[in-house]
Amino acid sequence: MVESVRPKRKQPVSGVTRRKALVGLGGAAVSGVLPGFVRYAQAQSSAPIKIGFQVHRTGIGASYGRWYDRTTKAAALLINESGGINGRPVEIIAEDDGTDPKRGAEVVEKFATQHGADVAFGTLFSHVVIGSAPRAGELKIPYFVVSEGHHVASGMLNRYTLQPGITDVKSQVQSMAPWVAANLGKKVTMIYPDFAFGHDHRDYFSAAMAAQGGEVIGKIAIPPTESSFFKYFPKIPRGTDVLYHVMVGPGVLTFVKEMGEFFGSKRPEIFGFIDSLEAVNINSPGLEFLEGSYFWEGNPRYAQAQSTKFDAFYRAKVGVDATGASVNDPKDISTYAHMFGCWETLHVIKQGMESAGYRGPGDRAKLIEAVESITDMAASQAHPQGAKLFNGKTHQVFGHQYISQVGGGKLNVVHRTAIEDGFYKDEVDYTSQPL
Amino acid sequence: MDFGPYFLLATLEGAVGAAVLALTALGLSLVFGVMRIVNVAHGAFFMLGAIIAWWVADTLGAGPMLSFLAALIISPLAVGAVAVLAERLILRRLNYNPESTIVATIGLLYVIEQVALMTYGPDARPVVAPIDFRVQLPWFGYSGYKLLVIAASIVVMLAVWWGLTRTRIGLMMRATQFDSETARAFAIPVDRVYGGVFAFGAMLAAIGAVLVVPIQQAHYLMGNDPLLLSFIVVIIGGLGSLRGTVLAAVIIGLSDGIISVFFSPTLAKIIATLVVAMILVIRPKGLFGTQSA
Amino acid sequence: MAAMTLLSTENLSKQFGGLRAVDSVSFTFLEGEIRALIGPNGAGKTTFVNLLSGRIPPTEGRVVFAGEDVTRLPAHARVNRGIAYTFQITSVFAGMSAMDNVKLSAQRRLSKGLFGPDPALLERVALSALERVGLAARRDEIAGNLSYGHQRLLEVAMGLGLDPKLLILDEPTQGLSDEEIAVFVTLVKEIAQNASILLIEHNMDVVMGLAHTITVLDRGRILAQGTPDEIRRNEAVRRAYLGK
Amino acid sequence: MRSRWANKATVLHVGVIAVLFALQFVLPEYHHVNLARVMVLASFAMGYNIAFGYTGLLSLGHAMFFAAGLYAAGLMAQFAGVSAAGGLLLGVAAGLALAAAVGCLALRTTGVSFMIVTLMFAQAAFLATFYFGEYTRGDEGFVIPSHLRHLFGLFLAEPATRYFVALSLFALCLAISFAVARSSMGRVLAAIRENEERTRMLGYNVFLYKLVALTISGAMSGLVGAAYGMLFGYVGATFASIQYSIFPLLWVLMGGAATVLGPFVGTLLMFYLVDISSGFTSANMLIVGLALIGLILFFPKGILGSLRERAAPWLP
Repeated sequence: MVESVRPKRKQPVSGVTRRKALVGLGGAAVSGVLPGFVRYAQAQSSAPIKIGFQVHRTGIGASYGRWYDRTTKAAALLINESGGINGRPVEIIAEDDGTDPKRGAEVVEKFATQHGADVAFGTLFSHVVIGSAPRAGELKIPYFVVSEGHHVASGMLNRYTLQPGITDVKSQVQSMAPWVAANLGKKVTMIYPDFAFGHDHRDYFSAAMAAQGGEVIGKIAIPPTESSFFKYFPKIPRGTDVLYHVMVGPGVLTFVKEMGEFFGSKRPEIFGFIDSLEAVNINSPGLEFLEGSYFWEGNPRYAQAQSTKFDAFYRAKVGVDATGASVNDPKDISTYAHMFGCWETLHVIKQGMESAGYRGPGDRAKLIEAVESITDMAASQAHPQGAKLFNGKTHQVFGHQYISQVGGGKLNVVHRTAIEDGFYKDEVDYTSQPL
Repeated sequence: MDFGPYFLLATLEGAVGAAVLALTALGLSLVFGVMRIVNVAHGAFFMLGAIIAWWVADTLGAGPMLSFLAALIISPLAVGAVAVLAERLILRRLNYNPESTIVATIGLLYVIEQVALMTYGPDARPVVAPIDFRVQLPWFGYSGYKLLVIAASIVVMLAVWWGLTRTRIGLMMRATQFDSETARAFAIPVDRVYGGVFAFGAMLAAIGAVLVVPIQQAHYLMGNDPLLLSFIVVIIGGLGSLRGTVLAAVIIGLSDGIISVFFSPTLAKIIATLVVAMILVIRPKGLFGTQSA
Repeated sequence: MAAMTLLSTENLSKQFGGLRAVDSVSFTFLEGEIRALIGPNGAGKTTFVNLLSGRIPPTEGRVVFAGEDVTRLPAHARVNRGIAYTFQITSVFAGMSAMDNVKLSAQRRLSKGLFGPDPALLERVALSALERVGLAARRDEIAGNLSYGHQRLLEVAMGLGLDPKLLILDEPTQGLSDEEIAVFVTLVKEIAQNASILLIEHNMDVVMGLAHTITVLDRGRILAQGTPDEIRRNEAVRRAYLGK
Repeated sequence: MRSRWANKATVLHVGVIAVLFALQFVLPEYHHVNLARVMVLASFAMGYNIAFGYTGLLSLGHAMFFAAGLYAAGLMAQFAGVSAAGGLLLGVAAGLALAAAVGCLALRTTGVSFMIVTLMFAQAAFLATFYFGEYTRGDEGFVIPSHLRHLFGLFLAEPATRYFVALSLFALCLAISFAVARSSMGRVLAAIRENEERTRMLGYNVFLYKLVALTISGAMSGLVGAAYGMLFGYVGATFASIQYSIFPLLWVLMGGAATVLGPFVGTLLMFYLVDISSGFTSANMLIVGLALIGLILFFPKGILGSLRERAAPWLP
């Protein structure tokens, strides 16, 4: 089925222009002197498929970066063990983006022009994605992001940027509203960071709640750089049934603890997004107050009775135990709700490359078209989080979401949304843009 | 919540912030005042204090009170040792040139942050508070530990004040601050005073960090905000005025809490920031400054 | 030809906290004069000239220069009107060449509107100022590397570069050797042909040799005023100052 | 002697521009774009150098001037369809206006107080990008539509065009720095840096000179901010953060404060230090940190500053 072409001799993918010849000359002249000037051979059919992996190793995203890294390596290993892509091994070229949009763009450039990577992939934080995407589009290198931001589907980016591995925030938030309204209460107060990400939560959840006959009665935006939250709690209006919280950054433990100190035993229902507690043990001192509260999870951290064999397989391969911690260190908690996106995205890249008959950077446009034509993804080893539906026009995938309740020191899934719960009207048709 | 209790709550929160800020800023103020250098790595010392506190508590595994007390002793000492090393190996060789010191301490900041990331990791980790006591007021509950932080900070500051005004070492420090050339002429070992001041400043930051870690968790990037706030406090208070530093910390801590009552949070931060800037515009030497910058 | 009043003060006072450093001084200074201002340490001499040059604002009183009330003018504007001040503690720009130091003093008045001065003209003017103080050969030396005496001369050259109507010299001979002082005295006499000079000086030989008139300050007030001979004979001055 | 120095310096700077022009034909694609970026960032550093290096105004708020240009160009593109030429002009205007306004207030202070006041204003500007998140999308930022990234019909995302525009910007800022350093005004600025009071007593309105220097510096920063947005297509709050106030200070100090080419040398060095070290280790900040400490120990006045002191006194 997979056609493997292995020409015997090197051949440049595109024609050699005068400039490129000069470039090569200059490159050769300096490559011996400067380590940064090493010229990489053009991709050829016998060589590995190079996947540039933009990773948050330093900066505020480092907790996520570590686990994105592990998941990606595990997925690449699995793909290579089972024959690679089009018979060629996958090589992951990882580089730190410092969780910074400027450096992120530079790293994408480096993948495209220095390493001769076939595709770029990886990063989580939206500002890094948005800072890098224009460069990916200009360099015409497919850029697969695992960010859960709405930036891809909103139409802000370009045809070369895709998010096939994780549902976007608009869809996530919208699919939570019916359950929250039906089970927790209709009057919601939202506490969110005064970031674009927080504003997305505010806007999409408010709209979705209104559609359910509910109402968001309090909107409390926490400024960036805040490290103490107690003084904001009095702004929570009386009559709040549900407190909806989404925080990003290391301040979350403080947030929860102070919430506990503020409310004591008389608390409203609490519903939160796990984002802030990724890589944090739910049994950490100070988090006792979360007992009985609810969380959105992209993928349930604790193995559930109803978990699939695919999930078990995925856990084993990445090295995560049934509590979501590293098998080597039970104190090392994964970012389980998000990192599956890396695993699944790599498998989508594989699927796309194989159906496009991808041979090298000259086939990047074909790869984009091949991925755009994907629709259904069945739950499988390649998609352990569950079945998904990819929208080729908006470049965004839609999947199931989970709601878990904290109980007995675990997160127990109480609801799984239908994929359709997260659908919304297309806001862009990237396929109409030129490749 | 009614206005009165809300105001009380904001004031309490402001006071806790001020207590920690005052300690950190006091450390910076000493370094700034005596050595006339901008130590960009001061926040990194703060962070280092917090993660060492976590490490001590985690390694000891004793009860919360014992672990906390051990951290309160070990962490400042360790941070002070790092500071002495930095002072000897780097700052002294730069002859405390103000501009070179900025670059060198930025470098130091990067090194400390990266080492923290590689050893401690990117996650935020909590230390259990030594006392678990919630004060239930008629309108809201409040952490007993936070009240303890305020008290502890006052005790440390009184001790520093006593040390500076009533001991020989304090006298040498003040003499050096006043005029290092003359101090040298009076056989004060200025080099050693500099080393001591730099270490002591770092230790004060570390004490502030140990106090804050049960409230805020240790994280490798946690030093940036204390650094900025400390700078602001030192300048607003007036360079060289310890009393001014402490008062400015109280003013800034409290106003941060109280302004948040009246405005939306981010707007409150913008306003508070501009107010501080305007204070300096109107009083360029700070509220209690005698020396010019 | 009757001498015109160049500078006068009325009840000029400066209060520092509880100290009245300058106390209701009314003072008249004629065009073409070399005036020495003397007095014991702490008499308020430097404070007084700082009030004249505008470095500090007065608590009370007025300063009139060339018929214009300059009391409210900032220092730099007074310099532009012709009051030049050379510092008691040498403060040439140590990192620049001697030439650049003098150019700095001259270029503002030679500039027209937004444009800088004509470089050739500026060069000429600066060089002639350096020549007058005898530093032309050291034009390219970095000022900070010059000897102390030369730095003082450079200060004077900068004063000349300003082409002032009134040149205030604050203890110009302090720290100079006898030969250097002799050179200096000649120089001041020469300068006085084009500008009026107000001299604060401790060295009585210099004062007596140069000044047409001497004003004696004591505790912020004018104690006496007169020719060198009159001052030398003045009992009050002897008590307060010379007789120590 | 002077004029020979002047010629030597002119030849050097024209030569640098010529070499940078020639390099675009031989550089590998990756370094081609890197150099374009470095030239743009170095232009920002040169703008900073006017205030800090030449006038001695240690500002910790230049990110706000850069961001003013970036957002002026970006927001007007996003909401009013203004393309690159207009964007660049708006960038200059925004940087200039903000610097003049901030200068009027902040220049009442000196030394560390000035540092803190500029820091606070910049922090307020940074927070403002969040407060007006409805338009700016806060931290996330937004992409400038590519059809607006055209300058006189040239598409700025085209590598050769980008390089050329970056080089032009660089040459312009270099020329401004060179002119300021050489001008009689530059002499006054240097005098202010050395001894403010003495300069005042030579009849200069020190406040006004500082304001003009800061305004030029701010206008340059604004121009570069707008150019950065137009060349690389992204506008975000990161560029208004304290980090981007510290970077130009660091670049200038590394290369040599009050040297015309120092900002470029510092920016180039820091860029490749980060780039090369992060290619082989994730501990890149450790290497950068140690390199900074090492460099400043051996070159306390920055690379060109120390060179000027030791070997080449003619360097402007």
